[in-house]
Amino acid sequence: MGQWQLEFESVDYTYPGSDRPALQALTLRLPTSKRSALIGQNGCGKTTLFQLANGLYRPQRGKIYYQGVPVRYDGRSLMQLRQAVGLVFQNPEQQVVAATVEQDISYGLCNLGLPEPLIAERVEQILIQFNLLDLATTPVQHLSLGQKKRVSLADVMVLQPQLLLLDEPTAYLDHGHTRQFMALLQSIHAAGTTILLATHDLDLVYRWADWVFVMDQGRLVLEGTPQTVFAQQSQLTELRLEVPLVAEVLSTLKQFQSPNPADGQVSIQQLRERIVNTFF
Amino acid sequence: MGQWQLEFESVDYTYPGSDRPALQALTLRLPTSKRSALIGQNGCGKTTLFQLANGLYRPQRGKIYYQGVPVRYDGRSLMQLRQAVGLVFQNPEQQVVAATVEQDISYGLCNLGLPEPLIAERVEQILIQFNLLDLATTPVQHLSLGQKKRVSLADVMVLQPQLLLLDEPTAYLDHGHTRQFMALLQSIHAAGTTILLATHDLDLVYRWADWVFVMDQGRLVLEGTPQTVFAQQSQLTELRLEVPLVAEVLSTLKQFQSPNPADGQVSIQQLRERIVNTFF
Amino acid sequence: MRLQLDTLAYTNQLRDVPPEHKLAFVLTVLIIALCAHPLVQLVITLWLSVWTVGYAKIPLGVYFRLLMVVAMFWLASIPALLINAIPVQEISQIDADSGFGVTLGSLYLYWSQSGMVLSGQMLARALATSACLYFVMLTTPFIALLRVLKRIGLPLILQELLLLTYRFIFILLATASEVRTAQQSRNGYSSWKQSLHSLSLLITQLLYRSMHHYRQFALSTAARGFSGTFYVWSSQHYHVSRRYMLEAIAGCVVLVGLNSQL
Amino acid sequence: MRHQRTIDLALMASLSFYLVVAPVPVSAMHIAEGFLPVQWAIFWWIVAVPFFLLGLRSLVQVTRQNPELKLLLSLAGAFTFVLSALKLPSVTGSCSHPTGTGLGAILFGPSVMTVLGSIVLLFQALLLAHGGLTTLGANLFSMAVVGPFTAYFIYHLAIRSGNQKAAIFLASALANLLTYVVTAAQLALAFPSVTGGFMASFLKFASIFALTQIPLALSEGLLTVLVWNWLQTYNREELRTLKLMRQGES
Repeated sequence: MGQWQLEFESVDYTYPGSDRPALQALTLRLPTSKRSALIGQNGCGKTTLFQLANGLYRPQRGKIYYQGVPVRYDGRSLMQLRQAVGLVFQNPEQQVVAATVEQDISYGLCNLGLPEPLIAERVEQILIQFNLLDLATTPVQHLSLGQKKRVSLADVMVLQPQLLLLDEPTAYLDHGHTRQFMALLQSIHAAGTTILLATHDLDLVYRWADWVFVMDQGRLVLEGTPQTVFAQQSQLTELRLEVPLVAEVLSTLKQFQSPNPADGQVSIQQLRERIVNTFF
Repeated sequence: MGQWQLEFESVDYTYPGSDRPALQALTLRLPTSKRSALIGQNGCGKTTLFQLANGLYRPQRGKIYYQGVPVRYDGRSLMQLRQAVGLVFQNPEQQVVAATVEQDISYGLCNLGLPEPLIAERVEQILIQFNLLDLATTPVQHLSLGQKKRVSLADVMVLQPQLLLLDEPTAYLDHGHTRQFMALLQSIHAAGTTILLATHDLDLVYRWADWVFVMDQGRLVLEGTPQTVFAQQSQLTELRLEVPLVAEVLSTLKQFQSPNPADGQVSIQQLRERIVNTFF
Repeated sequence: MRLQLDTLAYTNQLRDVPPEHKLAFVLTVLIIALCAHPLVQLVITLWLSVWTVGYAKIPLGVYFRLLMVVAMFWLASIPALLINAIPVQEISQIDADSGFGVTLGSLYLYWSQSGMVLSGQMLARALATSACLYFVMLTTPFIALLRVLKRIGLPLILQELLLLTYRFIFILLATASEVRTAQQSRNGYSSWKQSLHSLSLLITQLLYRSMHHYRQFALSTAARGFSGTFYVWSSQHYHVSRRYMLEAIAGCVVLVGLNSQL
Repeated sequence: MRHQRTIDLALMASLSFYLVVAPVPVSAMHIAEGFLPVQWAIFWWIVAVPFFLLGLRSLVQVTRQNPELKLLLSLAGAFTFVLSALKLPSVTGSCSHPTGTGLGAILFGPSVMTVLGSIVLLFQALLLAHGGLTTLGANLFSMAVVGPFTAYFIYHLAIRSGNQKAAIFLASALANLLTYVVTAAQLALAFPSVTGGFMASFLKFASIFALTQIPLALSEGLLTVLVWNWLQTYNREELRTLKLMRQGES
């Protein structure tokens, strides 16, 4: 396995009928087997990047490589690409297409033309893994949002992708469900899947990701470990992104653990004020 | 003006065809002119509470008082109630339905049967206040999410409500837009409007709210100032709500600022660990 | 968004009985009902009500409300069957048919005896066949019905359209009810003119959303390797009930026997 | 004699009362399950099926070229279902449901609408208990064949006058009206009067429905014009996409 799961090389993409490019000379390398996060303002090009990575659109300029090999757009190659690169959409209502949970999970397998016993086996496995067995024959309209999000992840994981792309998986979820969802992601990553997650929740990014990409207006403007990225305070502010509170607290704490306790006393006071005032 | 803007007195509500009550003997008093926040898991009854407060449903048992007067459900009284209690929905897609921004903002005024010059005047005022003047004649489907959220707030504020109810206003918004939206809310509150905001963002609640309500399974289980509510760590964990990071940091900092610096050194280390490990 | 009848179909006590059995049973009863004497039709109504309310545990209130729909339609149409008008000079022709009547100018309006018999027959048949329909729709989820239809050779394109339409109905119903609620919260349906205006906005929004969903679903199904047909797999966990089969067969035999006696 | 007169008066009074307040069913235009004798139920199935198959053939052609359109067609079907489940305010204050056949025929084309209309009728029977299965053939003919084709032809006839609003209004109002006329005719054919036969019976059924249907037809006409205005002004792109569905129409 190479170092890069997925590479974009100066990729341009403009939606038909739009005058503003969604991606502009985007160059981005996604490290294999890592947990990467993608952040940026609404409209920075995250969703477009995902859809290009899955072969739903074709770059108008530039190249995309999957595991070092250029992506090809004939039917067979696309089928393979889409099986290898799983894409979980932001809104599960727009992804769950069949009428019951097990039907929806089987959809991707049926498209691959697998024999029925194999489909049955893999659907059941994933139902168990995702704790969805009791809901197998439940009509989709009876599921809660948290359950629908779990189904939309199972939909994709049943295809055993090597790379998993997730668009805002935790929006609208409460803490309990977010935690449950992240635990599921953790086990998926532990089993060897590369993950790229787009989100606005910077605290989550800081605590979860191995590598962070920051996009703005269709370009990659910053990348690195969470520690290095979130240290670029001025650049982040310019991009209307905040330094996550947790990063700020930790960095201030570090200053505090200096040999001179008097400095610490001051910075604690500053930290308090900063925390209380950061919002307005 | 009385002390309570809105009172629920042992209100029950079960959706037709459902076997689980959405609200159960809910008693809740909303303080006038304050910024209150409502938190709880998905499905705890927040949305139902909002819709009852606006007169969209009728309680099956119990009473609702608005400014001390029991809510009545004839056409005229409802009209007044809905003008006084503005409701901003979670998803602006379901609220912003007219063809252009100005048409959508004028919708509520037209329904009140106001004369046209007055409508024009109030729409223009609100367009200026919400920095939407340039978008006045833009078709709503061309707006970004952040813009739609602003329009959905303008839709309601143009009716000059005394009480503003907001359901998850910052979900899916990036930090820049969240900040902008909260600044707008701040000016609305400063002008004398009572606000009740439901959200999963506990950091935001901690920093913004004067008063916090915690709901679970259709009941009010906890209320108080953010400081007192978020001090109930064990109860919150039971409800699958987390203590916001900021609250935890501040309370640890307080311990730290004790006369004995050695204690502090220990708790800082603990805090670091707590912060780093809190996620998994 | 849920529909109560759909929810019952998926939660009732007979959901585990194989849908093929239920359909075969109901079709047999339906054919008997269409051809039988009104008394037999009344027996059928009662018997199937026992199945629906007693065995499947459909709430009596819901079942009664459905039967009321039948009664309403019947009420709406009986005046046309019961009341006849003829020129006064032809009264003698309808002597036997006329219950009582009034003369209005040159017309004679009267209460028709044969119409009464006819409407009685109509009600008996309508109740019996409706009881059959309600039994199927209240005890069998649509997805199970679709699988039976698939097995008896429903064209593929219809299978696909029915499956997708079923799913999308609930998405769009939820949208419509959300938009309507939001409109109501701004006093949207307070007068006739406002209602029509609000409804036109709602429908436009619904169409716009349908198209938006189309684009999104086209992408999300392609991302999962859409191959040209919407084909899905589902498991089947039914168990055959001897007791129900026996009652069904015995009951049908009794009905046919009863009908030949009348 | 005096006694007879009292009965007559009472009868007249109750009849007028019935006509004014009669709770005409919400789904007045669907013939409910079991209301047609078996031979008529079969007859209407035989009449409706060829139209259905023709519509289906054009759908198969369109979707063979572009399989994704199955999603669009299903969404259009779901849209029509939801449309027909909305409460339509009538000028008289009573409420009923729009048929949606006029708007559907203009947006999706009449033969596509025949198939979609049939699917909608099936779901209305199964999910809402509106209409029935044995009477599905008859309802299919009135709602999914006569309604859409009337709307389509009236629209194309009236559009020549150059007034599109009038064309839309006429098409949807008349499609609604004609649907109920056909329903009345179907009932009259099944239940002709002892005296006066089909015509007498038809007039009776038609006048019962006319009470609620004429105001509703007017409301539906107005509503469709309003919707069309919004679509024309702000949703041109959506209208273009919808044209994809109609490639199979000749």
